[in-house]
Amino acid sequence: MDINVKREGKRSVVEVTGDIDLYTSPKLRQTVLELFRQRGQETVIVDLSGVQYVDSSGIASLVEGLQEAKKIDARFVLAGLNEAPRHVLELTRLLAVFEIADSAEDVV
Amino acid sequence: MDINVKREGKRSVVEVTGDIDLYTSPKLRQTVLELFRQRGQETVIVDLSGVQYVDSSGIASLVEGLQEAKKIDARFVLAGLNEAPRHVLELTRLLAVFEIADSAEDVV
Amino acid sequence: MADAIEITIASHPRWLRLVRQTVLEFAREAGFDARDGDAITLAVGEAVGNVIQHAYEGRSDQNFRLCCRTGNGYLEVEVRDDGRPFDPDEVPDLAPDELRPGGRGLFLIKTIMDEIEYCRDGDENVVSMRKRLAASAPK
Amino acid sequence: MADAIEITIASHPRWLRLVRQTVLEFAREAGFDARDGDAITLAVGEAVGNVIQHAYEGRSDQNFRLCCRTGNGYLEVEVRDDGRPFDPDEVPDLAPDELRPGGRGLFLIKTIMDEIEYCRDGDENVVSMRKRLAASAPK
Ligand SMILES: Nc1ncnc2c1ncn2[C@@H]1O[C@H](COP(=O)(O)OP(=O)(O)O)[C@@H](O)[C@H]1O
Ligand SMILES: Nc1ncnc2c1ncn2[C@@H]1O[C@H](COP(=O)(O)OP(=O)(O)O)[C@@H](O)[C@H]1O
Repeated sequence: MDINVKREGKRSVVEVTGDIDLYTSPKLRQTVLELFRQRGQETVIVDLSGVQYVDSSGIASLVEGLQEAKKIDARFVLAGLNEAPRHVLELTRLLAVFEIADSAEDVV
Repeated sequence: MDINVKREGKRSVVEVTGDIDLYTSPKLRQTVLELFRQRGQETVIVDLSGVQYVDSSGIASLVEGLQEAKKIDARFVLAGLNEAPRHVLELTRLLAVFEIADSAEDVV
Repeated sequence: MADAIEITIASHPRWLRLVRQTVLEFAREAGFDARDGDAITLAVGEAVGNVIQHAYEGRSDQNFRLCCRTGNGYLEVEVRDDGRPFDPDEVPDLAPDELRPGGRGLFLIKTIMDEIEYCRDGDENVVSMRKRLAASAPK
Repeated sequence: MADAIEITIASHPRWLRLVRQTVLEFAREAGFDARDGDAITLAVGEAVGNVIQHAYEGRSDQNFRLCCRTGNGYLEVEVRDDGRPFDPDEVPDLAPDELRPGGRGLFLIKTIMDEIEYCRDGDENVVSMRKRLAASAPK
């Protein structure tokens, strides 16, 4: 899994490529929490268009991101969901819990 | 592996999709030999643009196609070689032995 | 046709992807479509992740065994480890959509597979999971 | 880091793709680039194909074992079967570009891998293949 962060002022896009699993999710978790905690970002968009697999530890990292955002009144968005990641969010009934966007550019 | 044959008069394009290995190559072999022997084709083009893997049994089937073509003075062309199949033909020094085309449409 | 593969792997999360690719290919060859194959792969990935994280408590130098079998219209996957014993009945059922990070692995396995069973075999923990092939997609 | 996987599979050619995907993922995780990973996969596919075709003479109900190991800068793959014994020295070296269908499997294995060794271990045939990681691509 690779992560590429694009920061513009108070808004960041976290582009993820590859599988998000027990091996790789700690890096995603750390990236997102750092953006909220150390960088004071008001909006973090996780662009998942390059991701075909998310397991429960990946879900856990995304939930932590959302929890952190709620705590500091920031915004946390998942963009570009492919079929398998969308399916996991459906199965865990979290699709309605997250803010979802078709693509990172769609988030205004 | 899937095979789709497009026949136009005395010329056929054999479109292959998937891996050509010990499991699947007998079907390719049979298709090609039948086009020469039963269908009297004068040109058979094997379109490999949908193929990412060819093993030595696949090479064997292609060599049999070429041998049959030579025997009856017909033409046998490999088109649309991806990197891995090209590499196998290089390793076995057969790239110069076959007639190679960028794509099936390029064969005139 | 009954057919089986068995694989022994080090308990390092770097091999999770290999486990998934092997299971996905097995499921597809057993006749499951892409969507079911992905779901089965997820369930097995969760079971293996639990072995690494919980049974072996994160130690990456242990081994676990994965066995995939397919027969008349079903797929069976067994994961065996010799780590800490585990009783799934002691794990509370939590709503998956509650806002807490962990605790969705077992839920996903149960949701995806038709049957799941935990047992102890000598010094080994055994998780067995089964999924039936939909009548429409035999191979 | 030394790491290993071992896999037991039925000698049916339907599982060749699964073998390849497992080996490719192992090689990539061991640090080989895509091109080397594909070549290693081809070599192992040839060795396994020979086991199915020649050691087991096409019988698809037997089993063979595949073991992949990676350590400091190398990858090792071992294929074990309990079929017909085999001495590679009895196989004539043929030019690969000669116009005959078969006989390129061993050539490909030798060309791709740095070392290849055949031996008999009890009732088993063992093929061991090794490839060194180029100094430029450690992981
Ligand atoms: N194979 C296992 N061995 C030991 N404990 C396990 C195993 N699988 C699950 N558990 C226990 O059950 C709990 C719930 O597991 P799970 O639903 O997968 O969520 P998570 O792994 O995120 O905690 C784990 O926290 C762990 O305590
Ligand atoms: N594992 C094996 N067991 C028994 N015989 C083998 C084995 N591998 C190769 N051979 C013998 O060596 C010959 C050459 O093998 P190879 O170069 O792979 O070409 P091919 O399999 O196309 O004949 C085979 O025809 C077979 O007789």
